Amino acid sequence: MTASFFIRRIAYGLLLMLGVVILNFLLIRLAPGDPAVVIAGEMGGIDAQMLAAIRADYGLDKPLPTQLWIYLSNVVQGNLGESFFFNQPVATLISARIGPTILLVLTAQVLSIVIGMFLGVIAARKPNGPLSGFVSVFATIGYAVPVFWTGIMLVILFASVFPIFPVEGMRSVRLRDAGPIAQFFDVAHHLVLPAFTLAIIYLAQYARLSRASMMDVLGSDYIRTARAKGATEQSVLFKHALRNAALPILTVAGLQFGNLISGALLVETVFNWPGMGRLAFDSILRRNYPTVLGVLFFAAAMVVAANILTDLSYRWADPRLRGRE
Amino acid sequence: MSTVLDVRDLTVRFDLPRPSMFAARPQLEAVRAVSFTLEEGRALGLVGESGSGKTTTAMAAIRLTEAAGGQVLFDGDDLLKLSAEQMRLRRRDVGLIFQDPYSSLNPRARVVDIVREPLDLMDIGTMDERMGRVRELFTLVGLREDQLSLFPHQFSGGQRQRISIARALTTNPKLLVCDEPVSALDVAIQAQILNLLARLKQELGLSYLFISHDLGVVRHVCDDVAVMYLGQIVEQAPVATLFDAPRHPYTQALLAAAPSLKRRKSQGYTRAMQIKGDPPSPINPPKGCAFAARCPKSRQICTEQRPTLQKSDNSRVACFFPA
Amino acid sequence: MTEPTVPEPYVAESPGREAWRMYSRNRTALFGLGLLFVILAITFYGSFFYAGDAYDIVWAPHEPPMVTPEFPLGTDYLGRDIVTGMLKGGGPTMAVGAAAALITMVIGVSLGALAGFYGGWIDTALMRFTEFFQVLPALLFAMVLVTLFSPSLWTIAFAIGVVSWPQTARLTRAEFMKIKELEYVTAARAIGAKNTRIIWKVILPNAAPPLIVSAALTIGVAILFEAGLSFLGLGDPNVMSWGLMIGANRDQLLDAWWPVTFPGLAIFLTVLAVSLVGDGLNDAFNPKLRER
Amino acid sequence: MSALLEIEDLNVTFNTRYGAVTALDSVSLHVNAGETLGVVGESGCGKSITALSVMGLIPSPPGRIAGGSIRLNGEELTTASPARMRAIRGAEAAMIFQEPMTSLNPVFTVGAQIAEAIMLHQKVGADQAMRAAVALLDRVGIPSPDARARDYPHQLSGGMRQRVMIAMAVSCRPKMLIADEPTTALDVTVQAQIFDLLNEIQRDFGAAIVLITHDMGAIAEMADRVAVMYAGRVIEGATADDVLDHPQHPYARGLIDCIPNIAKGDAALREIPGVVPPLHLLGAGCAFAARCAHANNRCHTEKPKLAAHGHHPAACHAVQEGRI
Repeated sequence: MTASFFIRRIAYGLLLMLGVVILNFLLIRLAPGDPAVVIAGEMGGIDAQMLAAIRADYGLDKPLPTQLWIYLSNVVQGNLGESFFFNQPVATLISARIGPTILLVLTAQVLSIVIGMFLGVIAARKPNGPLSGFVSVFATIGYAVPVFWTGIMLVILFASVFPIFPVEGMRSVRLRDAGPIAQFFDVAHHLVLPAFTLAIIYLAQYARLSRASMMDVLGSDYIRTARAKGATEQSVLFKHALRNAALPILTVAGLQFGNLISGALLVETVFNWPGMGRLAFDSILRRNYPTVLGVLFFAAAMVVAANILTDLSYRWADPRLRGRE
Repeated sequence: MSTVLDVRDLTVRFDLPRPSMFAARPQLEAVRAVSFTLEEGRALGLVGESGSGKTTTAMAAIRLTEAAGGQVLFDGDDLLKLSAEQMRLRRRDVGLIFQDPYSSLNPRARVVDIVREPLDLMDIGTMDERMGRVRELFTLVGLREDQLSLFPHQFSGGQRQRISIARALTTNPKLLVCDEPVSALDVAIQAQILNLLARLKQELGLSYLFISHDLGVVRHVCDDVAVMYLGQIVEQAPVATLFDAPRHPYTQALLAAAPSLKRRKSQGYTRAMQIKGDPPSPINPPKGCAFAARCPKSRQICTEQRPTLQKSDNSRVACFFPA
Repeated sequence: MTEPTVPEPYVAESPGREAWRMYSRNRTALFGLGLLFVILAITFYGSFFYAGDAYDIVWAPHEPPMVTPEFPLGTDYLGRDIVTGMLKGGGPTMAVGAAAALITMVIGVSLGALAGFYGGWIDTALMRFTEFFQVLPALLFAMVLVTLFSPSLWTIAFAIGVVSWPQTARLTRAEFMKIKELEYVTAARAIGAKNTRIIWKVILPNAAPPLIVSAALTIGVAILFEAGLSFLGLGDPNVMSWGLMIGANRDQLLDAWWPVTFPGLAIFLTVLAVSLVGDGLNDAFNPKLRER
Repeated sequence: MSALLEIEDLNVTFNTRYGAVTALDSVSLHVNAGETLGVVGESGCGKSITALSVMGLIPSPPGRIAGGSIRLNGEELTTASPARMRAIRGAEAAMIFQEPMTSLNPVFTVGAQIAEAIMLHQKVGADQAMRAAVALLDRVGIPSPDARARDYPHQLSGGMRQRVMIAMAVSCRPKMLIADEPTTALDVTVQAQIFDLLNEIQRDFGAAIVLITHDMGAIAEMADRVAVMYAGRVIEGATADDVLDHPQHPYARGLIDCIPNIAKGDAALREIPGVVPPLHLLGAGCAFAARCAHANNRCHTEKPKLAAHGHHPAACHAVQEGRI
């Protein structure tokens, strides 16, 4: 049952990705101006010969369906186009930068869920206590602060006032030839500020959400049943309530993943983190569309993968869903 | 005495989610070829446990649930064959009262508008006439005119049910469909509403299709009773006959299960008839009699063939071995 | 025989009035509303008093705040006055936010209502469409749209609307699906109401509270979006906005903290005000809290 | 012989937006070992609060036991430590609830939930507890208990779930079982099964049962003695036969006469006019006075005490003055 669910879920994911490719194609066609120029990128140093080559490559003289077909078959073969500025295939360009983005996004996700739920659960025990108040205030503030501005404030703070964390890049130049352990700690050291900046918004939201969800669960009939059979407070809280309270967090975490990637884009720009976000930013400034659309493609793929994982973990956590398709 | 409602072979199916991507969409037969008639001025009770299809039957009969087959003759027309607009206009002749007094009134509308709305929708009378009718109805169901402009949440459960009744009567319908009208109310309030319904039936000559799981309520309100089990009528009879001499084993079990003030623990009361288990799932109904698996009288034929309703005198029963 | 109701409120309090009564009891929510009015008043009237152009170079670059009385918040890397920028930049920021929220609500509520009310294949098709849009990281997609169609206030508002409607659609759909099962909807059908009437007059008013809350929060999100786009250099280059100020000055942020700090603070306070109002509305509409 | 459970002058208050309201007002009850006490009344009369007070499960805040005593087997519960209450709950006093659909934790198997109750009070291993759980499922009449123990609550019908709740409640052989409207959410044939099961359990385990219900019919079939509650007070208490055949308090009379009975037909039902007053609007007098045909000035100003006068104890001035 679950295996077939998994297969169907992946098939659906691939369908969504096909949609993204078609959307990319449509965006190029819909953009004002000559699609060949759009593909080449305005800063790509275009000449007539190059444009002609692009027209031939993408079949731009052929009817639209044929063009779509050519575009699709290119993508299926892993060809997302050429970045004329970097003089590299877009796929190569992105694959070099997707790792740091995944590292940043996953670290932020784990941080925000773990710390957020911890705060929320503790706050739920005393709905009118000081921690509950703090969680609400923190969540409201975390929601309202622009993520890039938090990053900038942290850069100012840690660059000049407390220079204990690096505010730029992912690795130190002087450790380029160091051993793997030193490198690991170096990356972790660089990761602190970007990951924290990104995590803080979601951390606040998860804290508030898990507080609400926990309070909801603590008022439910089966918690009363657990108490009626003499369960201890710890068991009530962490065994009976937590797993049920985590379900809405899981849902939201899945839905937020796209926003997390959006946030990563801004954070990477602020901290010069060498990921897809920086690439997208650089490419957009140079009007380098194939790269930008390639980033959109890969980012969408990450969201699709995250959604599949969310669905699977949800089915694991909630037995009520297991029998269903 | 003329027939108000004549339901023939009414069938309702619901689509269920597909078990896998390529499987056929399974269907649940909630109502299976149900037939009954309702005479003018009488109240027919549909009795059964949850999942027996009693509400679905009534809703399909007045086209609030889509029927998969059958006929519903009402005033010379087959309701199931009317166009959507014809059906909409016909709704003035059928009133409907719901179970839950808290969710059956739009919380964002004033009660005066709620009770007047049927006249607005059917475009009956002038605004003054409509308001006059609303005041008249308020008095009829025991509400006061100074409550007209209040919102539903400002009323108690019993009063809300009175508002529902007023709304159902606004367009002078011949037929009132009552879907468990008192089961959400406290017993003391139940009595108020049941007495009101009894009075209205007599004063206005209404016919009721009355759905309830409570045998006591049905005995009090209805003239005839149809007992439903798994989407079918298993027994139908005038109320006294059914309660005093039930013939279907399921009817007997229902009567044995219903608590009564006369059965006392102090007198060493033990239940005459105890049936086991839960009703079978309507998704895969058994081949034979639906009640066979729980029936103390079940024999081989009961699991192999489905009994049909057999008429005798003015009652019907679907059982191979009726009492 | 009539029942005396207890307690008997003979005054009919309409749901809207009741919501306001609940809202006005909530101090944080009132604070948010006040803050919002103050911000609106300052940006609206302030731009009259500060007649200058936010793009004008008026002083030496990187003048720190509280040094020269004419420039209480200092100047930026080109020597433009930050107060002027803040006053002139607020309007466009909020206008784009409001316009984008409007677009979001219109698309989201219509699609969600259709899907939730009709169900069946309409629902399936619309939800697939919604899921597709949710797969695209919103900011990235908005960036693509804005670059392809060249940045202006309108394209930005449009892009933000196009990328943020799915959540509203889901919420609307969920509300519609929940409400359409309630008995008062069946009651409306039973007295002969048509679908359009049921959608507009019965379900939508009852679904309104969460949608109003979501609209308030969407304005906040849209303002953050606009700021993010402007910060990335994708704002309307001809219109000063808070995000633009941060983006323009961020390369020099280690030399001068003030040109990036104050506009960010303004964005923060605006979004804070809007979301406090949203939270307040949420509590005001919540029947559970009403009984306390 | 002293009673198994004795509740004396119990007062429970709740903080609401109307200030502190009295949910229970000098409630006194007793339950003897092995008998069934029916507690009957309309919704909001304080039946469930009484039960939750005994179990120490009053949601606090906003609720609070403001006075009185609850003694189980002579042990005072209102002052017992939380650890002591945990040891009592599930072992000496157990409870089953109205909604079998929501009373079981959806993410654990029913076997695990019963086994947990066993392990909380008995020094047994997980395997042994699970075997005991399966035996209990068998005892409460669940077919193929081995397989059902591995099911999650949503896979069982309402009646099965209530059987699981009963199995869990009796897992440590409590002396007292509180059943709070255990069949309200169930169909009538299933309700009959559950009632019969409760009676069997009582015979086999010797437990005293407190059955909370709004259904006078259930009282007739199940209860040895009855306490009728109204607006947070016990207004009448006696054997089931006495109350059913000779109700004293006008409310109790009304409650019995307003029930449409399967055994009788056409007669118009007796109505009790009006509704139960909300607790924050209770005045100084009898809470039922406003709905009562026999109320006089004294009824509106002075609360009647539960005192024997005539047939059996009822809290009514009119009865005590011999006016009815």
